[in-house]
Order: sequence, then C-alpha cells, then structure tokens
Amino acid sequence: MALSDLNFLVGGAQGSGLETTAQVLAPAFASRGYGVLANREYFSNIVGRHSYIHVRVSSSGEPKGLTYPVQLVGAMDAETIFTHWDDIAPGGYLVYDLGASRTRLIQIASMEPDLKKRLQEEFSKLGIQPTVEGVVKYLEEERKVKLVGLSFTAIFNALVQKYGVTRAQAQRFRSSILIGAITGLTGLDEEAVAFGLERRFAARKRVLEINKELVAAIAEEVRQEYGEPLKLEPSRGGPEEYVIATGNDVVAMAKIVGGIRYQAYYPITPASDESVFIEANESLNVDGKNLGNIVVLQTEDEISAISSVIGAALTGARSSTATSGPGFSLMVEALGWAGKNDVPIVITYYQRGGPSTGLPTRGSQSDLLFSLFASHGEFPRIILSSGDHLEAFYDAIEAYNLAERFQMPVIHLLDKFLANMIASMPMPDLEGVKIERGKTLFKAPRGPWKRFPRDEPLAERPVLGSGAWTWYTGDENDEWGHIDEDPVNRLIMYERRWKKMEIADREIPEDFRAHYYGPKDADFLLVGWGSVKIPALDALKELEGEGLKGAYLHVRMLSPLPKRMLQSILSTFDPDRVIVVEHNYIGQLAKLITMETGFMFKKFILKWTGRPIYVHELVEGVKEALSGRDKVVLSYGK
Amino acid sequence: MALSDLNFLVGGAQGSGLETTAQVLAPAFASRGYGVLANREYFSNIVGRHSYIHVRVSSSGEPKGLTYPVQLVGAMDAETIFTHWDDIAPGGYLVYDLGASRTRLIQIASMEPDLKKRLQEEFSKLGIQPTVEGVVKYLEEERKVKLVGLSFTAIFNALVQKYGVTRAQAQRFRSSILIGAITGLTGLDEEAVAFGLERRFAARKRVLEINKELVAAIAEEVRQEYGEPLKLEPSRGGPEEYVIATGNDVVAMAKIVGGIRYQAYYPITPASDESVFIEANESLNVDGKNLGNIVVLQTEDEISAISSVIGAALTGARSSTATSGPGFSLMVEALGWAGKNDVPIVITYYQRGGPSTGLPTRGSQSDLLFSLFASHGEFPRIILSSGDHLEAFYDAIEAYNLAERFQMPVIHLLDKFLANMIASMPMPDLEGVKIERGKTLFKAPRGPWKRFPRDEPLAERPVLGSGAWTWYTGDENDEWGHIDEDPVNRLIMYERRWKKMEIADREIPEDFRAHYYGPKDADFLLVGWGSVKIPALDALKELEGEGLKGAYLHVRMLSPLPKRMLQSILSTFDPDRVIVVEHNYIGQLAKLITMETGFMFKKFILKWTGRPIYVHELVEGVKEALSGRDKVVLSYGK
Amino acid sequence: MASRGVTYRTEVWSDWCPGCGDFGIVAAMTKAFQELGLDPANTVVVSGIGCSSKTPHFINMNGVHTIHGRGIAFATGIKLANPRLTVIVNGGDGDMLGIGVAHFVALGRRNIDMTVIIHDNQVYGLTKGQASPTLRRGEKTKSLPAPNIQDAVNPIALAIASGYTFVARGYSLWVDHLKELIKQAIQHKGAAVIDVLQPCVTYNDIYTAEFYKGRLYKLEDDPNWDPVVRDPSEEDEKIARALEKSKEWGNRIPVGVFYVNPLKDTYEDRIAQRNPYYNREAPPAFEEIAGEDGKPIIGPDEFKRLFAGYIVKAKRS
Amino acid sequence: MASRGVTYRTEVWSDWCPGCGDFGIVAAMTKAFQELGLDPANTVVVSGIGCSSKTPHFINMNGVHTIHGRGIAFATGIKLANPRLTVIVNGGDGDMLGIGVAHFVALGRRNIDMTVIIHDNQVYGLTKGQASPTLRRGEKTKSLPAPNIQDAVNPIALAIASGYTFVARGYSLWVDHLKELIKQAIQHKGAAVIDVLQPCVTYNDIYTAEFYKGRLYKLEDDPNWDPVVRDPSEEDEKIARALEKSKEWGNRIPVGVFYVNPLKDTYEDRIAQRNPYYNREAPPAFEEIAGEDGKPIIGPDEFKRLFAGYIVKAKRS
Ligand SMILES: Cc1ncc(C[n+]2csc(CCOP(=O)(O)OP(=O)(O)O)c2C)c(N)n1
Ligand SMILES: Cc1ncc(C[n+]2csc(CCOP(=O)(O)OP(=O)(O)O)c2C)c(N)n1
Ligand code: SF4
Ligand code: SF4
Ligand SMILES: [Mg+2]
Ligand SMILES: [Mg+2]
Repeated sequence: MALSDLNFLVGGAQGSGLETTAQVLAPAFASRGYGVLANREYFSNIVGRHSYIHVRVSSSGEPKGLTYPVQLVGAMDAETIFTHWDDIAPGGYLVYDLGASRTRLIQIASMEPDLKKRLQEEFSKLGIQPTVEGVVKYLEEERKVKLVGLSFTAIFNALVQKYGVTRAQAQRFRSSILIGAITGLTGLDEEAVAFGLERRFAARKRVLEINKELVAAIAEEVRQEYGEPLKLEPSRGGPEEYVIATGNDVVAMAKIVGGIRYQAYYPITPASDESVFIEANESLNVDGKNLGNIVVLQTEDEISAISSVIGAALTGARSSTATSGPGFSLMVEALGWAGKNDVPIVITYYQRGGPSTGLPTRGSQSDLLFSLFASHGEFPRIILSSGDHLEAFYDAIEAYNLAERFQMPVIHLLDKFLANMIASMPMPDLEGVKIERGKTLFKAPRGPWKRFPRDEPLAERPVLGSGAWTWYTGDENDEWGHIDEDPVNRLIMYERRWKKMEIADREIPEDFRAHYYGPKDADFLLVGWGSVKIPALDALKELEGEGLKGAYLHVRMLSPLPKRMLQSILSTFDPDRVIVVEHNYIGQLAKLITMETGFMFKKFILKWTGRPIYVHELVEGVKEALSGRDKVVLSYGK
Repeated sequence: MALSDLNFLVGGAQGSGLETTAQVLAPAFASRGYGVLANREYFSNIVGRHSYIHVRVSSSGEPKGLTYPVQLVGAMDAETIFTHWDDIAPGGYLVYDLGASRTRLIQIASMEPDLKKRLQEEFSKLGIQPTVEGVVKYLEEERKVKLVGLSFTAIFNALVQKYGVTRAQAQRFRSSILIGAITGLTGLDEEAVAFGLERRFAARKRVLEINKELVAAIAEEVRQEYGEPLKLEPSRGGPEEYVIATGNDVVAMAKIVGGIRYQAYYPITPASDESVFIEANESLNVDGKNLGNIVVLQTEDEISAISSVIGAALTGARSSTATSGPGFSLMVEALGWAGKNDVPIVITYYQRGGPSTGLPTRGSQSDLLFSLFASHGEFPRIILSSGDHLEAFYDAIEAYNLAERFQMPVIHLLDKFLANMIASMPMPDLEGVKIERGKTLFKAPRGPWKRFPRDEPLAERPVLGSGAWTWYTGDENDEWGHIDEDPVNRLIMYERRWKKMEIADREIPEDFRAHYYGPKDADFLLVGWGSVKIPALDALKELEGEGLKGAYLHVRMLSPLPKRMLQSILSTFDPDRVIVVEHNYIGQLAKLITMETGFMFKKFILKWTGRPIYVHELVEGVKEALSGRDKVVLSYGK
Repeated sequence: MASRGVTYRTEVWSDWCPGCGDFGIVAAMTKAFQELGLDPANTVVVSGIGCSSKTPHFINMNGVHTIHGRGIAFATGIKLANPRLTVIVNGGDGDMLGIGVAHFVALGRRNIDMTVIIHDNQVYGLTKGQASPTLRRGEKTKSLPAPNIQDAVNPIALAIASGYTFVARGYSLWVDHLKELIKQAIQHKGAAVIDVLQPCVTYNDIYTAEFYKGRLYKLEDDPNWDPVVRDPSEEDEKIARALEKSKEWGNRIPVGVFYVNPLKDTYEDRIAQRNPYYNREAPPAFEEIAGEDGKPIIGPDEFKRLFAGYIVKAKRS
Repeated sequence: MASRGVTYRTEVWSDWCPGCGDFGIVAAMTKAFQELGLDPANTVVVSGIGCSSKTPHFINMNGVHTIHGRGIAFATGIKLANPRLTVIVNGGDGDMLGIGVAHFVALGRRNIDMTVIIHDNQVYGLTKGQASPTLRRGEKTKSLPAPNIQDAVNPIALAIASGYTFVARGYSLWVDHLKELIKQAIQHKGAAVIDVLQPCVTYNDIYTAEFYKGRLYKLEDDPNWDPVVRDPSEEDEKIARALEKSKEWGNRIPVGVFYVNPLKDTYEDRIAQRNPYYNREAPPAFEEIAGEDGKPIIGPDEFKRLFAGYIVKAKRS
C-alpha cells in the first residue's frame, strides 16, 4: 500500500555535507508534486556536532507539519543511530554504515554528556549493548525495524577506484549514499532525483555525474533487496509550480520583489543567510536589462546596521535589516529614533532561543513582548508575524507597504524554524502584489519643508534629495523638525504619533491581521502565532479524525492587535476550551491578548526546548489540555 | 493670618545661578521644621534657556506635592515674567527687576517660538502690552498682584562699590537678591537663611559674607515696605532631623549605606549626578578610619558600563549602574546575560521624556513595560519603583538585597522628577536597615564548583576569587556553567531560572510591594506608581475636604507584581471608580495590571508633557474622571 | 543646482553658551557652503547628540540630528542609498571618539565620500563637563572632581590609522581658515575628517581661547609641508610624517591638513567596480520599484528568471 | 596559592574544527599557566562570542563567556572590583576589533593590568566565514561572494595607538613561542595584547598554515630589536619603530613582541594615587559591608558624619 505521507530523518556530523540531502531531495520530491517540509537541527558549531534533517513528504501536495515517529532514519554516523534510534517507527527503516557497527557509545566525543548519560541509563534498562550493533539488534528484534546496512568504506573504495578521486574526496559523497538509499526505498523516480542533483551540483559537472551514478547504483541495490516499501502514492494535488526554499530565502526574494534598495546587517544566526541572498542579487538583471540595484552593507555591529537603515530610509530607499535577538537588543535605541521620526524601516527579526546567547541555532517565540515594548519611551510600531513560508513571502512585502503607508517601523517577527526550514511553497501570486508607498515624495518643491504638520499625523514625506529640505531630530520637535520642549507642542506631537496607530488600526483589515481556521461550531480553540500555524493546522486535522472538532485562531499582526475580532471570537468559547500554543515559557501572546482584551487564558501548551512543535505531540497535548491539564509542556525532539 | 503652606517659583536663565535659591532656601526652611519640596525645570541646554524652581514649603513638616497657583514668583529676568505671569495667585507677589520693565516679548530670543506666539495671542486678547511693564500692570490691576520691584542694577552697583567686586562678579549675586526678597516677604528668620547660605557657600568665606549681608539688607528693605505677608505659621510637626537632598543624592547615599563597591556609568541626564556623588565618596572615611572603598568608573558607553557592572558583581562586589532611557536601551543585551546567569546587579533607571532623545531634561514614567520585557528571550527580573525620596532611599538598599537574595537583576525605576527634586526627607531609620546577601560565598572550598545545580534555583554563589572556580556563559548551560544544548537540560534550566521568580513572589511580602493609602470604605480608588504618590496623596486630602472619599493604591514593585493583593483590592471597587494615574500615554501600569489580573481599567488620568503632576490639576482631573470622563489629560506647567 | 539666494542659516536660535566655539564652526560651515554653492536640497548635515550635534538645526539644509555616537552610521545609509547627496557629519569628541568610535573607525575603513567634523572641546558639554576621550590624563577641567585618569585618544592618529583619506585639524575661532579646510574636505573624494579645536567656555578652563592663542600654528606655513599622496609609493612616508606631526601638542599645536590621499577608491567606487549598474546619478533610492499601477517591477516573469534555481515545476503523474 | 596538581584543561570536548588554530592557543595558554603556576581560583578567563570565545570552557579556571564584543568590558569590572585576580580575555578579531572595538580602545587608554588574546583568523568563524575586520581589502576567502571591499584594521597599530603597554603578535601553531608571549603578557603590569594569527581551516583559505609557513619570522631573532621602553624619553621612538614594523605583511610577517612600556602607571595605580585606601590585597569586592547582625557598616553615626552637609536639624519654635 503506497503511503500518503513519508517522514524521514537524516543525521550526521555538522560539516559532513548533510544539508545536501535536503537540498537534493526536497526539489526531487517537489518535482513529482509532493509537498515537502524539511527542518534542520544543528548545534552552534561548525564541524563535528550532531546535526539532522527531518523531512515530511506529503502526497497532498502541501508542505505539512513535521511529526514523529519517522518511517526512515538515514544515519551518516554512529552518533545518529545513538541519538535517533527511538525516533523510528516500529517496522520502519534504518539506513546505516556497517563500518560503524562496532562503535561504542562512550566513544562519541561529540555527544553531549547529558544525552550520553541518559542513553547509558536507558540502554542498560532495556538491556541494550551500548554499541551500534547492540542498538541495531534491539531495533530489529524489538521494534521490527528493517536494517539497511551498507558498507560506506566499500562504497568509498569503489569511488576511488572507479573515478580516481582521492579518499578525502570520496568522503564527500557520504550524503549521496543516503540519497541513494532513500531513493531506492521510496521508489522516487530517477529523473526526479537527477533533477535534485542537478540543482545542487549544476556548476560542477563531474561531481554531478559521479553523484548521479552513485545514487542510481545504491538506489538500485536497495530496491533489489528491499523493494520499494516506502513508496508514496502519487501526488493528489497542489500547485503546478513550487518555490523550494528556506524561510530566509523566501523573505529575501520577497524583499527584492517588494523593492528593497538598502539592507544593512551584522552576521548572526539565523538571520544572515537572508542578507547573503540579497547581496547575491545586488544587481537585478533580467535578459541583460538592469531592473534595480540594492546596496547590501555588512556593518561593524547591529547599531550601525539599523542606524544606516534609517538613514537610507530617509532617502526614500526601501530599507531593512535582518537580525535575531542579540542583534535586535542592540538596535532598540535607534529603533526609537525611527519611531519618533515617522521613518519607514523594516526589521526582519528571526527569533532564536534566548535568553542571552541561549540556544543560538534553535528556534523560539520568546521575543514578542520585547519587540512590542523595545526602546525607551512610547511610539507606535507595527508587528507582523508569519505562519508559514507563503505568509512570510507576502508579509515581507507588506512590511514595506505598511511602513511607508503608516510611517513607522515595522518588525517582521519570524523564527529559526521558518528561517531554516525548506518548504515546497506554492508559487506566490505576484499579480496580486501591490506596492504602496503612502505619501512618499521623490519630487517636492524646492525649499524648507514642514515635515511634521500638527494636524496631519500622516503627512507628505519628501525624501532627502527630493528638492525640499527637511529636519529630523530625536528630541521632541516642532512642525519643522526642530527641537521643541514646549509643553503644548509636546502634547500635540506625542499624540500625533499615536494617531498614526489609530489610523493603522482602522485601515488594516482585521481579517488580514488574524484568521480563524476551522468550523464555526468548533468545540475548542487553539490560539497561536508564527510558525505554530503549521503543526496546529495539521494537529486539528488529526484530532478531527479522532472526533475532536477544533479551530485555530492565527494571529498574524501583533501590533496593532485585531482586538475587536479576537475578543469576539474568544468570547464565543468556554475559556476552558481555549488553548494558547506558543514557543515560550510565559505565554507571550496570551499575555498580550489579555492586556488588550482582559480575556484570561487558562490553558497553555508551551515548548521552549528550541525544537519545533511536532504534530504528534501537539495532538497529545491538546487532548491533555482538554481533559483537565492547564499547562502542557512539550519537549519532543533531539 | 499666617500660612500653612507656601508655594513659590523662582525663574531665570539656565546658568545664571538659579539653583542657588533652592540650595539655600530648602535647608533654611527645613531648619525651621518646615517640609520642603522643590522641583527644577530646565531645558536640554547649558546656558541661556529659561529655567525655574518651584517650591512648596509646608508647616506640616512634610514635603508636600507641588501645586499651582503660587503665592510668589521671583523673576531673575524678563522671560520669567512672560512665562510665569499666569502662575501667580490673585493677590500674590511678583519680585522682579525694575530694569527689565521695558523689555519686550519679541526681544526674548531664548524663548521658544511656540510659547512666544501663544503669549502674543493671549496678550492681545487680554489687551496686555507685550512688555514687562504691560504684564506687570495687568497683574497689578486685574489680578491684584503686589509688585516687589527692585533695581538689580542699583544693587549690583552697590555691591561693586561696597565690596570692590567686578561688575561680572556682582551679577552672580542675582539669586541672592531673590533669596533676600523671599526672606523678607516670608519673614523667614535671619539665622535660618544664614544657615542655608553657609551650607551653600561654606568654603568661600568672602562670598558667604557678601551674600549674608546682601540677603539681610534686601530682606529688611522688603519687610519694611511690605511687611511679612507670606509668613508661615510655625511648623506643626515633622521629624527632628531632615536630609535635604535631591533624589539622585538620596539614592547615592543609600547605595553607600547598602554597601556599593562598584558603580560604572556613562554620563546622562538625569542619572549621572548620582554617580558623581558616589565618586566623591569613593573612599569612605570617618574619623580617619577607612570603612570601605568604591570604584566608580566613567565608561566609554553604556554597554561597557553594564558589562563591567556584571563583571564586578561576579566578584561579589555590590555593583550597579545609573542611567536613563537611551543608556538603558544600550544595556539590554548585557542585561539578558545577567538574567541568564543569576547575577545580582542593580540598574538605577531614571525615566525621562521619550521616545528617543525626547525631552531629555524632563520627566516621565514611560519605561515600565520596556524595563519589564527588555532583552530578547525570557528571564526573571525584579522591578522596584519608589514613590518619594524616603522610599527611594530604602529601595536603593533593598535593590541590592533582592538582587543577591534572588540572584537576578534588579531595576530600580525612578524618574527625573524625583531625581532632581530637593526634598526635606526625614532621617532614614538606619537601625532598621538590614544587609542580606543571600547565598553569596566569599570563601569556598578550592576546586571547580557546580554553580547551577538543577534542583536548586537559588544555589550557593561563590564569587570569583573565593577559592572555588566557576564558569558562566550566555549560552544555555549545564550545572557547571558549560554550554549545553540538550533539550532535557534546557527544559530544566529554563524553568530553574523562573522558579527563582516564584520564590521571590512567595518571599517578598505583598504589603511591601503595594500599599493602600486611605479608608477601607473609600468610594473611589487612584492607582499609581513612582512619584505619582506625592501629588496623589495630597490630592486625596484636598478631595476629602470637598467630601470625596478616595484611596490611593501605590504599586512599588512592578515585578513580581503583587497580583493577588491588587486583584483583591481592585475587585472591591466599581471599575468606574478606579482611576489609574500615570506619566505616560498608553497607561503602562494599567496594561501591566490587566495583563496579570484581567482587570480592565476604564478611567485614566495621564500626563506626558514632561512636567510633574500638580496637586491642583490632579484634584480637578479626579473630579472630571468621577463625573464621566474616561481619559483626562493633564498638562499644567511651563 | 546652484545656491543663488540661499541663506545658509536658519532662524532657529542657537542656544549655545555665549562665546562657545561651536558658533565659529557653524560660521565656517555656512561660509564654505556658500562659496561652494552647495545645494541645500542635495546636502545633508547629520549629527549625533551633544551641544555640537545641535548644529543641523542652525543650518538651512537637510538636517538629521540623530542619537549619541551614531551620526556616521546614519550618514552611511544616507550616502550609500543616495550617493548623489553631499553628506557632512557633525559631532562632539565624546560622540565620535567615545561611544561612536566603532563607526568612526569603520568609516575610515570604507572611505565613503563624506565629511566628518569633530567638535573637539575635550569635555562632554551637554552633560555638564565630564572628561571626553580627548582630555589628556592628569588634566582637571572645571567639573571634574579629580584629575582625569584615562589617557586621551589622538583623533588625527586614529583617523589616519583607520584609513581616512583626508585628515585635518582646524580651530573654531579661525573661521576663515576652518572654512577653507571644510571646503577642501567636501571637495575631497573619500572619507574626510576635520578635528576642530573648539573651546567650551563653560566647562573647559584648560583649553581656552587664551590657551590656544600663540600656541597654534598653521602647517601650510611651512613651505615643505606637503600632506598629499601623489603616488602610491609615497603613502607610507606621508602617513608616518602625519603621525609624527599629530603628536605635537603643548607649546606648539599644528592646524591644517595632516594627510590627503586622493588615490584610494571610495566605497562607492568599490561597489561600482563590483556592480557597474550602481549609478551615482541614478541612485538606488530613486529607482522605480513599481509601475504606475503599483505592480512591482519584478513581476511573475522577472521573478521566475531571477530565482529560477528555486523554482520547481510539479510533474504529477 | 600554587598550582600543584592542577590540570589546566577541563574535560569539556572542544568542538572546534579539527586542525583549527584555536587548539594551539589553548595549548599555549595552559602551558603558560602551568609554568607560571597560576592559581585557577584567582585567575579568570573571560571571552566574548565566537569560535574563539568558547575557550574558557576548555580551561580549568574561572571562566566567563560573555556576549559578542564585550569581553573586555566584563573583564574591566572583574579586575577593578578585585584587582587581586589575574584576568585574561580571549576573543575573535570580530569580537575585539569590530563590534567591541570601543572597549578595545578604552582598555588601552586605561592600561588596566590584564591580558587580551585576539584569535585573529580574518573571518567571523562561528557565523560561517564572513569577512572580519582584519581581512584585507580585495581578499576573498571561501564564504565571500566577492572580494572584500572594506580595508583592514591593523591590530598592532591600533593597540599601540590606544595605549596598550605590551603589544605582541603570536602564531597559534608555534605553541611554545606563543606560550612565552602569554607568560610575558601576564607578567607585564598593564594592558597587554597578543594578536594571534590563527588559521581557520574551514573558512579561511588564504591565511592557511601553508601561507604562514616560511613567511613568519621572529622579531627577537634580530639582535637589534628591543621593543622595551626603558626610559620615558624612548617612548616616541619605540612606538614609531613598532608602528613601522606593524605594517610588514605579505612575504615577511613578524611575530614576537612589538612594544613594551613598563613605565606607565596602570589604572589600578592611578586609582590608588587618588585613593590610597584602594588596596589590591584587600579588594573592594571583599570588604565587609555589614556586621554579623546584618547591620550596615555605615550606621546612623557614620551616615551623619559622611553626609553631614545634607543633614539639617529642625529647630521648631
Ligand atoms: C546613549 C546615550 N548616552 C548618553 C547620553 C547623554 N549625552 C548627551 S550629550 C552627551 C555627551 C556630549 O559630549 P560630546 O559628544 O563631546 O559633545 P559636546 O556636548 O561636548 O559638544 C551625552 C553623554 C545620550 N544622549 N545617549
Ligand atoms: C550582538 C551579536 N551579534 C551577532 C552575533 C553573532 N555572532 C556570533 S559569533 C560572531 C562572529 C565571530 O567572529 P570572531 O569574533 O572573529 O570570532 P571567531 O568565530 O572567528 O573566532 C557573530 C557575529 C552575536 N552573537 N551577537
Ligand atoms: S557647554 Fe561648552 S560646548 Fe556646550 S554650548 Fe556651552 S560652551 Fe559650548
Ligand atoms: S570555523 Fe574556523 S575558527 Fe571556527 S572552529 Fe572551525 S576552523 Fe576554528
Ligand atoms: Mg565634547
Ligand atoms: Mg574571527
């Protein structure tokens, strides 16, 4: 029976080419119309620590939420087996290197002592020998896991012999061994895999050739021995074209569509890949025609990044930065200047695990309230957060529109999960995209200009170089932008800034700002934001299968919060049937909604281990919450 | 009939010695048992802009809330008259320089155009000639104001003649002319004034002598002509000893008592005076005995200030910084490190008018929510805010105790009002002060130390140099303080930090964290924090006089918020009779209380002009709010 | 556009202390602008925070008064997004060489074409006279409780070490001399800095006009003084000489141009070398990003071309 | 306290890339500590953020792994509050000379007695190989999409200009030579910095061990090289020579000690000159602030003495 969904996991040491598996297989599956979602987990480390990619392929044609157990684990090394042995579904598959069989748990220097200790205890409890052999044996006997043991060494030797590569070079084909095995077990057709490989190795013909042959050979060998036990049913639908990209990539593309002309950044995980992408496109050339140019500046620190972004925004350039927690922390002083001065800047904020350096390569949603109140004093700001790749695409463009229309900073809150997850995103509807520049003036009458008329919160904004000249200051200012400490002026100017927020609240449709997914008569409600949307929607589907009819309230704009809509939806539910789902400890969205509406949440499903929320644990969590638990803490994932 | 309270205002150009009036008169009045409160308003300017001191002297012996109109304005210059003519009570007094009579409004270059324009309109509406003469005439005729015109030039000439000082030197006695006139009109005795002068000019004998003689002569002259119309009744009570000091001074003294050993700062208004005070006391010597030494470091920026403060705290030194909004904005990244690592640091945060540079020399309470959520990620912190000088004194000491007991950063939120106001503060009860250092260890067994045991949120804390050695990191850590990304460890360590907050919430008495002032059966409730306490308590007294029986709920600890107590008090009032009073726009305390309790505030009295809340306007505001207005915006004061 | 008829001073009252050296700097700036005929619409005066940083309000051109220490960082974005603009940054010694020193150094490394004017009064003026990074050790100005115990930064040496290609020192009371330096700095292509000795009459009782009188001398009075690098091979030697000169302080203090290197590419040049479409006359900020109808210039077709590598056609069987 | 029996390495696994130059630095550090007999309880290794900044975890002494760029600032508080401690700061070139350069400069100006070790690999290692401030213009390391267009900072020159009194360069693969430099730096009284050339095997394909081989030479091999200021009058000349030397790069790259000035007071000395009670052996951090009963040392009496000027007795009639 063909599968409707396939979940698999591929693990190996950081720096050993692991990413290649996702970069090849994601487009390969997508090219056959499957929805793909692939998450990458890695340490704050360059080479040596354990890393893995967790993929879901869905015949629905949509990228669906990640879940455990997986039907297949592909292990590049012994550490992967020790780490993920328990993630394999009974009857699932383990692809591994026979050469690692003798490896003992205690030999794995790169494994954190915590995990090692836990495993030792667990193994001894279960009577498992703490070696690869022992684990594999246990899996086979107790879990009915099928073992696909390959001799990596033999394969490398063959490569050396056949292609004359060096031993070191041969090692680099490690990922293709797994790609081959997965291809074989899933019966993915050769053309599709070739497509994936070409995409990845396009420029390097010889490497491409070897890879193709290697993958085909291993696939064939595996197919011979195991058949195609993990074959997916043909795709049942979905778009005709996919964009296969990470969240970082998608946002970068969107910024380019949105007309970005200036981006400044200081390197930081998981944000800088976005800037690197934009820099690679600094000159937008299509068919030899130049469509625009983007200045991308790597600055000396984040203070400089945001400061220069504000400067660029004053010239009329669509201008933004991308950062994560520690970087944003350094930006808050300048953020206040932009807020004070009606400057349209965009900050793309990828949340990672805090506090402080925290878990710098893991995800979180713990910076919502910080974003909302960051910087001393009071000024309006817009905060958007996207639920999936496609939303992130539209929101990244909309962020510029909102910033210019309402003349205030826009923070686009994303997280490491989205940033690094590769998704098969439907081709965005670019015909529907509109660029709205508000009252930006590129040409204005020569002379000094009253930039801040008292009676116009949203005034015309001649940019630097427009002909008019203008003044800006961080001090309270008069209509011309000059320093003014007069109390009457203060009263007016302070309120003038906040009036923009009232206008934004009036003009931005509430049904853009939040969305209710599910039947009108749902009998429980999940409330969430950001990438929680992905597992939440899938969990609801599963729960529906179990007879539990729920809905998901997705909050996409955190400021201005669509409070009338939230209030009216929340008020139709019994508070005991309303569950907030967040990647943090204190329930930040819940706090925010309470603050604005008075609605007190009673049920929380929270996760703060830095790993994504998985569908299976969310399903369980919801059931627990509905049957009485007030706080359910999720923690699945290595 | 002698007065029970005297309100007066003295104005002049910044840099013209205006502060002297308060520095002399405050101790002078206090030495006769009067309560004194004096606020200083000034521009972000060094020389030339208009500045004034607004004083209340009370026979109650307590420093009471400032209010308008005043019975006396002392004008060093024409700008003061133009600015404050309307602040004088009918029948009050104006002391001024006859030589300024001819000065026209349009000549005042230092006056902001807004005010000038408003005055022009007002004068023309009232038929006032826009000259000093014109204003003075109007005051005399229409407001029955008594004019005390003195020829400053004649006085300066006399000084030149009598003491052989230069003309420039003579100018510096400008403030003493006003001191003399005030002495005369209020019948303050000579000894008291001499005491004030000695305090101010102690070191400079000759200047002191001239001042004494000048003040006495003018007082006599004024007394001769006007009697002592503003004589205060004898003090009716109060303490035997006062500390006469600004909020900055009081906090500095308290830090010294509290055992501060390290303070780092970067200059900023209105915080740096505190550090300057401490630096002047870097070596604590009493009777030739050294009681301790404090390192005070002026750093290159605020990032360095807080970073070095954290470093010092790790060595066991009681360690703090003092800053205001822009400086705090730069500190938030490092704050997170301290929060992550259980480091007891204290940040004394003087709020000024934001956003951005805002009104840098004016006050606000607009940084509460920022303080609470500052820095990415989640970690516990304690936030204290003091209602008056005496509270500030105790809280500054308690801040160190709380930081060390609960091993987390403490933010002591103050504001420019308190920082710069001189008050006659009762001598603090030092016998009652206790130093609590929690589990700080200055001597520990030699060897590596498990600083972060999983099962002990508040663990022993051997300081650097104690014998034990310890590790700290901004990354998530294991029990030893080494980097650890394991999800199980993460779960525990994250929660471990928050457990400290639960303990703090349990151990810090709620009745310290909030205080209910007023009768049990009050029929309305004001809710406020910080220096709002001062006018709030006085406004209640006045309202009581009018038959309105109210209470004031003062929130002194914002985190952990005493939510059970707040909830129980708030629930006893009709929400239409609960009014929050704050120096901000969005009602930050209200939002915080709602967030924690679900209580929705309906009535707001807000002020954001940067000037203090005055008793008279608060009284009016409360009446308006009680009779139906939901939002009352206060704006009195130049 | 020419400057005919432009008044380069606004009517905003300068609330500096009477006698403050900052007045001289504004006077020299406006004179220089006048003589260069700078177009106020295409000139931007940027500043940080401090007494000195109030400057933009007094000048009748685009003015961007930012936050403490970040003037150069703001200016960087302005200039790179619209290289057609003439950008001048004013700030105090605290602003530029203390809290903002990272940006000061970074500008030198980039050699962006803009002019930096340091109001060097050796104190933090606006916060009441604390020691700034240019106050020397052992010196005690009026507001200090005790002599300064931090060593000073040498702005000239730091600028040269950082890569500035025009480095000069002026004196705020020698308005005409300073004006000439400002003109040269603006005309120079690359990062230019002028360290202006600026008496703070209120807080600095050491470096007063009195002090400077008789001590200052002009580098250009020495006929052998040639600060200009005319050939790359001269660079090291000119730098060494300038550094040597920069140490002179005390009885004789040089003002004038210490170092000029017109041969080094500006950052804008460097961008243009990498991306020949980066056009200073049609700057990024002014490019059309959407059609009249609001549709982005990057429509569906362009999107597919630009990002072809990310697009996958789904072939369903 | 002596170091007998101390193992200077922890058991924490170093997760640096195999072959990373950072291993050599830790080896040199621990050897130096061993030879100096440093007491782990009274030594603190502070760092910022980056590959290099993981160092404290691998060393069996107090370790304070802080935030990006701020190691020196944290260390400043540690040292001044407890001057009895030996303080060593590790950080990357990005950490120290980019985001943290303000603190780097400030330490020189203060001359606090501590040692700074820069892991100079010309890239941002931990964020995947972007250009760091020491990568020269025109150079393109592995991860860069195009050659670097920012000029480099010269760490030696910047350190000397900032006032460091011990300035050296080491090479991470010459462990014994580096160890000697570290020992000297620690023993030096004042702010010491060692710029350690540290191959990043993963991202830096220009400055590899291969590259350095044959190019590096030791300053001390020149018998005429004497970097030490033995009399204040020598200072200028020694600085000039060191600066000159610091420019050497390319075919011949000097390592060793560039400059030492043992004659300059440390910041701790300067504090002690102002406040003779500031005692390094009884540091502020360890002073008693309260009695056994928890009562503050500053009781009512002491309070009145200290703050007499603020206290007013109320004489009511
Ligand atoms: C982040 C921050 N810290 C501190 C301040 C307070 N502040 C205002 S002006 C100033 C220093 C001014 O000195 P300088 O830059 O030398 O300029 P000057 O006033 O001497 O012209 C400081 C520290 C601030 N505005 N922002
Ligand atoms: C405020 C902040 N910005 C950015 C980062 C991300 N970050 C981590 S390490 C690093 C650079 C490391 O480079 P370097 O200091 O040279 O050390 P190396 O890794 O090369 O040893 C950066 C930018 C951060 N942790 N904090
Ligand atoms: S304080 Fe000094 S720098 Fe500031 S305005 Fe006055 S004289 Fe000028
Ligand atoms: S990335 Fe470079 S610096 Fe970092 S550990 Fe690897 S080799 Fe060392
Ligand atoms: Mg200055
Ligand atoms: Mg580096």
